[in-house]
Amino acid sequence: MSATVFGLCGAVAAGLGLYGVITEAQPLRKILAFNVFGAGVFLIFGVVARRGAAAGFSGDPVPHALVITGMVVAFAATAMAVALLLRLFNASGTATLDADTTSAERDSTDT
Amino acid sequence: MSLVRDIFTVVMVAAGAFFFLAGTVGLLRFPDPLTRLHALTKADNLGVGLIVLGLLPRADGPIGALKLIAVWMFVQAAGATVSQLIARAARRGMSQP
Amino acid sequence: MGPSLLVLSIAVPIVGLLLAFVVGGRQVERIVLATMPIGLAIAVGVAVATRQVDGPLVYLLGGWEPPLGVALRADGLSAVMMVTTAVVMCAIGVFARADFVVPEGVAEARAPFAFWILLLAIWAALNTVFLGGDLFTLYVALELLTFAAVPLVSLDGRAETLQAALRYLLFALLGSVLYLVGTALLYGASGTLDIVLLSRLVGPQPGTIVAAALMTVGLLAKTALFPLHLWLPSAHAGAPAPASAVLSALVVKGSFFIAVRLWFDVMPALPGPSFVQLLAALGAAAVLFCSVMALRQERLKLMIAYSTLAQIGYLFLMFPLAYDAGATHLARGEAFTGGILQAMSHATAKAAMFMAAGLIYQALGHDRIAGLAGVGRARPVTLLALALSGLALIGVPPSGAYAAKRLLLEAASDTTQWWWTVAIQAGGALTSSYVLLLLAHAAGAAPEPAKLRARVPWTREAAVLALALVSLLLGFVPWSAYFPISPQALSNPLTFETLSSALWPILAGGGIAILLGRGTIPSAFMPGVGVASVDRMRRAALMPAGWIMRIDDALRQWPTAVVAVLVLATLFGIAIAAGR
Amino acid sequence: MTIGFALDCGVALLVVAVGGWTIVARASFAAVVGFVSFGLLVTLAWVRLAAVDVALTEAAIGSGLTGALLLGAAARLRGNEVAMRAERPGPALRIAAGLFAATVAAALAAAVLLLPDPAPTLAPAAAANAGATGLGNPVTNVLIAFRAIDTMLEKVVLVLALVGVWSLAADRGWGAAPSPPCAAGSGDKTAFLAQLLTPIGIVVGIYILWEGADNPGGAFQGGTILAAMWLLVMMAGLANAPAISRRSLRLLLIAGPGVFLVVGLGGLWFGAAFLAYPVAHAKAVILIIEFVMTLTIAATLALLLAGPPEREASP
Amino acid sequence: MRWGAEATMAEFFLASSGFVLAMVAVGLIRVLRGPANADRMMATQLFGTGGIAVLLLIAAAVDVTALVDVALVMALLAAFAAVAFVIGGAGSDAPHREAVDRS
Repeated sequence: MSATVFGLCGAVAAGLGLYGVITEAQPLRKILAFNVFGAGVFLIFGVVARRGAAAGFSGDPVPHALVITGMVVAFAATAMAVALLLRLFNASGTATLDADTTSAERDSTDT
Repeated sequence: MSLVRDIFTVVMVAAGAFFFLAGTVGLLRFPDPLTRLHALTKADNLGVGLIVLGLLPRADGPIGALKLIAVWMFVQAAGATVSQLIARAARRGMSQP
Repeated sequence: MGPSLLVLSIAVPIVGLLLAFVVGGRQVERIVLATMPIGLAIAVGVAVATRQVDGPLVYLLGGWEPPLGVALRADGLSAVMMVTTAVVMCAIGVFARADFVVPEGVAEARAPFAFWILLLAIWAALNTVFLGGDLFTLYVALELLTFAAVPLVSLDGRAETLQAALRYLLFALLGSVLYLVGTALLYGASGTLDIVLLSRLVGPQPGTIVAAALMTVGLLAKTALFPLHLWLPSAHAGAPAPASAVLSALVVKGSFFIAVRLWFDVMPALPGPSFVQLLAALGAAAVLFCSVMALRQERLKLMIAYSTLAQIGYLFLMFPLAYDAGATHLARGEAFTGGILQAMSHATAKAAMFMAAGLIYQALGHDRIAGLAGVGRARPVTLLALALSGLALIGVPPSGAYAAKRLLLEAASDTTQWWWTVAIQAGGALTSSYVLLLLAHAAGAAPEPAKLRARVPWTREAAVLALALVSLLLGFVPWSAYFPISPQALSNPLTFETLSSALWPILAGGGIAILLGRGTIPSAFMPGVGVASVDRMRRAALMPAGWIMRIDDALRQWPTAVVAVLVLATLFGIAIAAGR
Repeated sequence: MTIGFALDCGVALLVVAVGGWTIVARASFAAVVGFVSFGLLVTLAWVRLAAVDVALTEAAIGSGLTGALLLGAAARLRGNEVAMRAERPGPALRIAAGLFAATVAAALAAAVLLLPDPAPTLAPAAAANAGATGLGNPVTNVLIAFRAIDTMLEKVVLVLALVGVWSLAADRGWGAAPSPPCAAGSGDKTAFLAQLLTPIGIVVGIYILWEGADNPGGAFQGGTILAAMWLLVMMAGLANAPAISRRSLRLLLIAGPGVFLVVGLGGLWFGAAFLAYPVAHAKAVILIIEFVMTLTIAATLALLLAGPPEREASP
Repeated sequence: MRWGAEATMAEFFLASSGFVLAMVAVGLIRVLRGPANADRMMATQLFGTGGIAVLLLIAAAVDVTALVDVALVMALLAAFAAVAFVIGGAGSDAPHREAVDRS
């Protein structure tokens, strides 16, 4: 019962994150939105685990382990994205994803 | 014995919760960041302190009690230092909207 | 011995990369190059071993049985993909030595250090993808692949490659998270993520359908199937040549492979006819749009990158052809074999092509297609390699692409889906068009001899040529040993009939190239008659091409692309549900 | 359990509200601060889901390190913000985005509601096989034994992420030390905090690692705490980041996956299986792996946050 | 009888944790809205105290001592995140910003 509440919460958080991934203009905000999305997905794992409580365990340990692995990977991805973003910002003065590559090339030859 | 212990716990936890209420009221009512910070840190730190105190008799042996005290000390140390940092940042005028 | 090879195929590249990381300096390259032949031997060993046993080779990691533990499994499919990967890796390794040297006077340099380590990491990740028997292990492998691939894009540190890398990383992450949701739901429904166990448990429950739709779209985003391709052209075109080769040839195949596993092994009975048609429709759209885009590119590397997109589309044509309408499930048969062969031959041909492009860039100092004239005289072997890889890509017998096409066409006529016959033939013609356009420019005589920038060690050209030849000769391999097809299905690729039938798409491609190709075609290649009428037709043909370019531009905007991801997820869900 | 259920609903609502706020907030800085709070709320959600191991991880990583990483980035990117506001997609696209994001959320919610009952679970299998490792924490068992391959690959992912971050260095900066933001001028308060927190933090980190054998905790959570402490020391200006060309550092960074591989290949060599532990000494071997992994994780995470090498190499 | 008292205590702890959580939530809304960034920073402070109180109370309610460890980690890393904030906002990243201003 209460596990399901968090499942719904996870689904909504995932939806919110997805919305942010699309509409945020700043890459940093996109990265943030990804993390919200990811947190929602992990919560769905959490519900699956909680519902599988058995054998004296308060939850199925396998999804818990998967989530922990997933969190590490998500952190590594965030770190790499942030590093790329900062480097891009230092190199070009702006940090955007949607300038056309050809125009970006033109810019870099101009300066 | 356990009744006395439980009453002590209830009183302390309730008092702690009250300080959280006070802190939040202060946060809502005070006019500028510095006073808000003041209200928040004082009240909340007291709140945690009282709750820890209330939970101590129920702690799981000496190690459990030690952990609880450690949590409280962390909150104290970190809270005091962090709020000083925040206050300085506020004074420096990092207040873009 | 056989099963242990599965573990070693993953462990050896990892040991190599960790060693290289610690030792550093000039030893990085040596350690990686020393690992490569071992990896190749292991892959060949796995391929031999899979033929000797009935069913897949299985290795239980730590001795734990699924569902609690994780198994590695190698079937014919994994084996051939492993060997392909190993061959391409070795060629790239030989080729890249000259690009990534540590300059004199420093102990260690950034680009070589990163490149060699990431190259081995890609290998380890791909082997895990090919062997992993558990959907979550495949997720970790996919992430490993992404983390190794993204930094390769921005090795030169220019702003636009950094941007391309960031876009690639974020879009790939979106794909991974969508895939991850699917695994959560599948675990919730079945209590296991093991492929074999799962295949017995999945049914058309709502949760499974949602999971399938989200996982599929996530994998397609990572594979860059049109219209989810925003990240690929800039990423693949901006990377250094050996990196482009590995990205285009191998990395996108990783997520494609998992999609194949998912649909053919985990849930073959789940897709309905509408889902498979939808998937192939996306593929056909990719072939059309991205081939036209390839024709309209100014730069060689961008043309090749768009060609990759078109070829990725081609891979997805196998789904409706492999769909057994009677039994309502996807079956491993001729069409399946054709699709995998196509993936392998594209891997080899495209790696060769990107590396040839790298040699050309090095020779001329630019890669503008219009300025390629004269490169043939200056670098005949490079041009030969480019031509051979182009022919292999087109599917001239006896190339792997030819065999693939033959199998796919046969399946299309067997299942009476004439429209996919048209799509396959059109795909061949479109491929020929940009390859011919490219070769016409490169083979043209220059007004003055091209100025060469640098000498090229012969090993580089040899590596490219060898890879192109591998792709061109793939049709001779007895594939029936690894795939469930009859030995006769691919007999004798070099008859007069097959050769002449291969000619038609090339001729059609020539016509398309003349109509749509960017810039003026060297006049020697124009038919002498009716230049004016060709001009008029060209103007008419360029209008839809302009539309295609504009659509492509719009689709390569981030918000549009991500909305497209969600639209496709919804469509997939509906199509799967409707198919029940 | 009605009070508990109400509490759950409250936590869930707050998670959604704060998560939504981080998406819609105008200022990036505010959004990032909101994200840190979001992480702490998600930690509470994990606590309510009785997943203490995950809660520890989320507290350490989700709000702690990720928060620090994003806060630092937001500060550096402040100049970017105004320029980017104009690039927000138009209303039509936003509506489409909202619509389809809502569709996906609804599909996920439906899938969650329709999960089978009784739920399939591997908990009994995990309990039945727990004896093979001698550890009492089932999650650690899964991570280190049953699904050890995932954990090993994940450690390789961390190394690769670090190679990726380093690859963003300038060519002449290669081999130098990264320069994380450092409180050079901002006084001794940070230094004081670092001096106070670090030793206790290290004790807590090791304690969490130690607990992980039989209780919630483990290498990853302990390593994260150690990483945070190291960063704190670096940020307070008490110690410099190490040069990335240092052999000892490199060794530390691969020790975790390295030991894992050595043990794994040892299992292969001595007949059992790759990543099978010697039956008699399973617990000892696992504890050694965990300890080494903790150190590697701490170093890797700290350096991931510290960014690419920047300073000129010191002679 | 003793069991009944324990159950009542558990409910009391849960209720108080809910109350503190509500206080934290209200405070959170206040500080996140700003206007100053210093206000927003107080969010970490708020969770550094309130969130930990909630956790300790839940730990007491469900009698899982390991949750105290979570509180410990949370306190430690909340402090760390706040330091990162202050240093990131006011520390030595100045050269980066100057470079941006020039361009």
